[in-house]
Amino acid sequence: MADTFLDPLPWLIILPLAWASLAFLVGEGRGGRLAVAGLAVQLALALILAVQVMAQGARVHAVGGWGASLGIDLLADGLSVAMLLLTQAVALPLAVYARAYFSEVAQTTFWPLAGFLLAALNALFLSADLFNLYVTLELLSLAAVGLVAMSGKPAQVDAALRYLLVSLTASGAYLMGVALIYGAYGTVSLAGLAPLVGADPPLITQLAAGLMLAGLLAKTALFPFHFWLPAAHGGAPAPVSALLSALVVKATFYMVLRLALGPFAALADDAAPLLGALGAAAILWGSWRALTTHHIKMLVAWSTVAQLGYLFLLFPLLEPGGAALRAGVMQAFAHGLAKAAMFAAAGVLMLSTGRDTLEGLAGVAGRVPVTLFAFALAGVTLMGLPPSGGFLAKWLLIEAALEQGQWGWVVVVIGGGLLAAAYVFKVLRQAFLLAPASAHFHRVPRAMEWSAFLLAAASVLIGLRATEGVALLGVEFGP
Amino acid sequence: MTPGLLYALTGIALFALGLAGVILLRQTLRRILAFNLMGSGAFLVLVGLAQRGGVVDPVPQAMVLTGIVVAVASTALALALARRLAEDGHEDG
Amino acid sequence: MNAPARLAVVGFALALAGALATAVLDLPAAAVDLPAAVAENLSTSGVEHPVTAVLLNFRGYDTLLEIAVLLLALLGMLAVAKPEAVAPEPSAADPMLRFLASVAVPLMILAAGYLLWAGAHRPGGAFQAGAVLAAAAVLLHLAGRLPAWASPSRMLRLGLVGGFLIFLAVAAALLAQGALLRYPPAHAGALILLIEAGLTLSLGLILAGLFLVLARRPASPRAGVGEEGKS
Amino acid sequence: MTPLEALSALLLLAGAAFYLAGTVGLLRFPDVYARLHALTKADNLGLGLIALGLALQAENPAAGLKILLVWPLVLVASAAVSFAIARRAHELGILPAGAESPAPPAPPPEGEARIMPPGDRA
Amino acid sequence: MHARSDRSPSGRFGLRGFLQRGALFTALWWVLAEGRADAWGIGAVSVLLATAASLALAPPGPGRLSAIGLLGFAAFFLAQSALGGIQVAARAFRPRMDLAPALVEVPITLPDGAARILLVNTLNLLPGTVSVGLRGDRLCMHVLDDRLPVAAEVRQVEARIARMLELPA
Amino acid sequence: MTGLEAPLALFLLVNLLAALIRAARGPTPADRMLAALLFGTTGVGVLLLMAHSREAVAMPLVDTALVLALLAAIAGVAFARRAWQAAGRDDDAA
Amino acid sequence: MSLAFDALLALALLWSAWRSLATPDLTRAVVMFIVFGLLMALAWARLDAPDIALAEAAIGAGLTGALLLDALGAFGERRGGDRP
Repeated sequence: MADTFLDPLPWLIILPLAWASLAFLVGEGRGGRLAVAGLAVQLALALILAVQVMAQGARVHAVGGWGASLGIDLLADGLSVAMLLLTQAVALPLAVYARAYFSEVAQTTFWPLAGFLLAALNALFLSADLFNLYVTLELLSLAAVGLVAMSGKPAQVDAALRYLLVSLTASGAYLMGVALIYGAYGTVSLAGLAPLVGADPPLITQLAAGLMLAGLLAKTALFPFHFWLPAAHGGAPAPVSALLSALVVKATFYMVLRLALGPFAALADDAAPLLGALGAAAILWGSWRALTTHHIKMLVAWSTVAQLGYLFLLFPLLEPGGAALRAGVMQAFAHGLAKAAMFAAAGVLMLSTGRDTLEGLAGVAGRVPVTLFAFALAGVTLMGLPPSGGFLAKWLLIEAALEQGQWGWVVVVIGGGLLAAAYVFKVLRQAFLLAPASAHFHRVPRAMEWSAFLLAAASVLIGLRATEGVALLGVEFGP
Repeated sequence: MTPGLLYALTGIALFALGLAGVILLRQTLRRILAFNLMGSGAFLVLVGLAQRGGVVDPVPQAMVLTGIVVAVASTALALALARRLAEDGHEDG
Repeated sequence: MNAPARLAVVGFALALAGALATAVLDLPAAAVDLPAAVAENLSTSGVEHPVTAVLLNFRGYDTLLEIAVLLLALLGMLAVAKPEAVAPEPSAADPMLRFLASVAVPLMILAAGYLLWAGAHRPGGAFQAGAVLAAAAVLLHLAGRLPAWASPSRMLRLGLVGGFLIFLAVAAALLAQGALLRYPPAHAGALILLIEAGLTLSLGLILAGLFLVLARRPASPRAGVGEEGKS
Repeated sequence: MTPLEALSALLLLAGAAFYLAGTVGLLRFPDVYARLHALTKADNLGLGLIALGLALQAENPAAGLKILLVWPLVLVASAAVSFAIARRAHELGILPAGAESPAPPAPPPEGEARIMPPGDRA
Repeated sequence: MHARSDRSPSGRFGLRGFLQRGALFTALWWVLAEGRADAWGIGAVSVLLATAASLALAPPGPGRLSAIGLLGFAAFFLAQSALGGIQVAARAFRPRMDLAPALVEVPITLPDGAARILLVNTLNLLPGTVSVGLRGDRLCMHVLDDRLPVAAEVRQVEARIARMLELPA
Repeated sequence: MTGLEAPLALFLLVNLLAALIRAARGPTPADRMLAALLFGTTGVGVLLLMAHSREAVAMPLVDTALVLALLAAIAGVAFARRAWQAAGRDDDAA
Repeated sequence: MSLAFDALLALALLWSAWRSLATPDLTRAVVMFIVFGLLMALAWARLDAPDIALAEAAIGAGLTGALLLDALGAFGERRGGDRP
């Protein structure tokens, strides 16, 4: 790089940290503008970084100039850049949405917390150091917990406390894994560890990897660790639910993937059938619960439990350069955009009807058609209909399963898609019913409707720009 | 046995104790204590295992300092949430 | 939770501990020798004490994020703190405690300054100094000399994030040197001292805030009204 | 062993003996107030002697004074804390062992005195 | 330490108080830094802050501290606290503990404020007494042995404190 | 160094633990609070002795003892002023 | 000699940790936890980690202890309010 000062990579971490703390400093009223401006710049930076990485290949930024293992490395390869792009792409429309959604007072707590959350995500996606990942993980958890609790309603505080305790226990397990790894190898750098661990890791490494995996799965809310998610995601304010479901749970999935591709590659094969089976169980159970719930946001939250299952289907099919990895990342991307759109839309629907149940939706189609269209588009992605990103993800997954002759996964993917169709149509059908005479609707700011629509549209359209996405993922994985 | 190894083993026991506690106990305050024990166990393993040869290693020591601060922050937040619930009459300890 | 499940959890914990202990015993020496690397680079790190060098130079990025973690905990607590709760009556403290505070608090300030200074070449540093400052604030509060926080004013907010912003600004400015937080060896000592001084103050305030925000609850009729309070 | 070292050793041993006395007192004394006596007097004296013994060995005067400085700090802290404990115990109506009547010479003001059930007596 | 009589807590402090406290904290800093010369940069700031905090928390009153009284008090205190330790140790080790614990109340004559607090603190560390509460002009104490002349001892400590603070006893 | 430091540190640790048993057993909450006092005196003593039995970290451990001496009171004070009033009721039956 | 010290300290750590989880009364649990924190400070000193010992002494003795005890008071008030 000619000019390191303009290197987008470190700025993706510095910028959100800066606007988050400034938003706290300025207090009421101005945090939102700072956030939207910062996020716009971040999106541009992420795009520049993506172009650079596609052109020049994966890149390492040695913090402090020391390099691993003494210092900490930041790594931008195809996978991390894809996740960074997703983060900024989801966050910017949601920021516009949140400015309209929250009162001034609520915004004074929301922006600092959201800023630190996004900084934690960016730092996590760029980190190439086990202990640094732990710190970013804690940053992420505390920000998420604060956001869940911010309304101060007892149910929310209770959900936040459960979430925090699960999260802390999970971090504890992860930290123990890091401690064992440091004891065994004397380094926590991913690049440094990969050659040291080798093909036949000793017992201590297996235990460490097991502890870390268990902790990360609990944070990802993979079945059967999903118990905390519906309450935390379903009850939070809509922009918060959207951030959590679209991005936060993906962060720990990303870490599992990163570790499975990196230092613990030798162990990934052993864990893969289990992860796949849990993923399948998550798809079926989550979809079923989404189908049977009566609350809009609970439906969307249970749908997250189900959609997370797809991500873990990639592990039994994982092979270098194979379709499964692309499928997983595409699923993360498509689901992130779609789920953000869906929660945003659900927020609009609830504001408009003043109720949080499916029954209350009757007649809403005529009032907020743009939002309902957004909800439907996001549903298209979740169901996996062409030409959406969700379709591409599922198609790649089926392709990988067929290639390897693992037919079982194909059934799960298609079954999950049918169940998703059922719960999405349940919402739409209700919305097109005639409104009862007693119903009265509230006006909803345009900005909220259109930002939800933008997210939903993006989740469908990325299916059309798949070539670029695949090219980005083709960039060699480090370390 | 070097002190490092001894304390690492102690850390393992503390971690297991804390983990069982977090899962089994019902009172929030008790679970916060248990989580702190887990953390302390991991810290002891981090430093003790690294120094099992008797050589002082500043890197895990610095990590533990970071970890302690993170643990205090988490504990305070958890207590704040639990107290908010208690004030609203939804939780007991 | 029923008895078999409890037993299973206990059994699992015991098995885990046993497996970990087995794995830890007879572990060969680690392949990477970081202590040697730290010692080798200590002279260019700007400080003489290895732990401080790791904390603020080699792995300074961790520390930067960790301050953010602390800030976040405080933000979360402020978000859920009840607005209507009022601070306990400060006048109801007993004179013995006031005496303890008036003796101990100046000494704590002195000790914090000492720890900050010591960090450059021996154990100590911003964390410990900040923690001692926070303890001083807690003691003042318990002695009724410092009210609990209703909501932080602009000045207080500046104090809370000031240290973090200084750290962040230095990190960003050093990008011009080629990497995030890459100190030029000639100025490393001064920059680290600047960061540590800022952090001491901010950490002290944040850690104190963790207590003072929590302490916001209505004074109970019995709390703090000792015999002395009436004399 | 130089005379200074001998003196230092003597002080250390004496200090340890007072710590032992404090512990024995804590275990044997009949009530919370008497146990406070054991802690605030015997242990504090033990610490003072040990600090003095170690200060004699210090490399320079400032380092020696620093070790000695620990002692007054502990004194102030333990005086304040023991007062806090004793006062609280008194307020909660905990009686000294052997005191038959629940009334100390002047009972605390209304609402402060709470008489404990007999099982609570030490 | 730096206890003063604050019979008229005015809040203002003169140069004299500032210099006294400043000198005290400078000496303490020197001890903390173990006499190292390169510590005075941060040292100066810390001493200033500590002095300011000290003056704010315990404003010096018009009363003066008698140097001879202070020395005398320190010697008295050291001797008595050694005696206190020995007394407790003797009782703890004796096979049949010969205790006659009781709560007693004695009137005190020292003025309200720092002098009384110093008295309570001192009595806590002296033989046979632990202060339990202070109410009006009466001090409630727990004594290990009520056959000892407690009231006389309190008188003696009061006199010492009064001499040190140059108060009318 | 008189060679007594390490054995005496062990001796004080035994003392501390024996005394802690009393603090843990009660019977009154005040007895438990004695733990705070114990660390102010015995814990600091152990640290000072350890400082002199380990040359490498001698003065830093004196610093630690100093900090502990300054801060051990806080837990005791917090106990008396904040925790005890409620706890007294629960403990009284014990 | 030092092995005996370490072994005793390790046992004490485990004992206080166990008591802080297993004792039926919350107050006792918190006090045992504070004891645990202070014993940890001694353990760090034994591990030649005075930086951590300092932090543990300051945070364990000062801050966490005060936080937990304060919370205990808050919970206790509620509990106390429920029964006469």
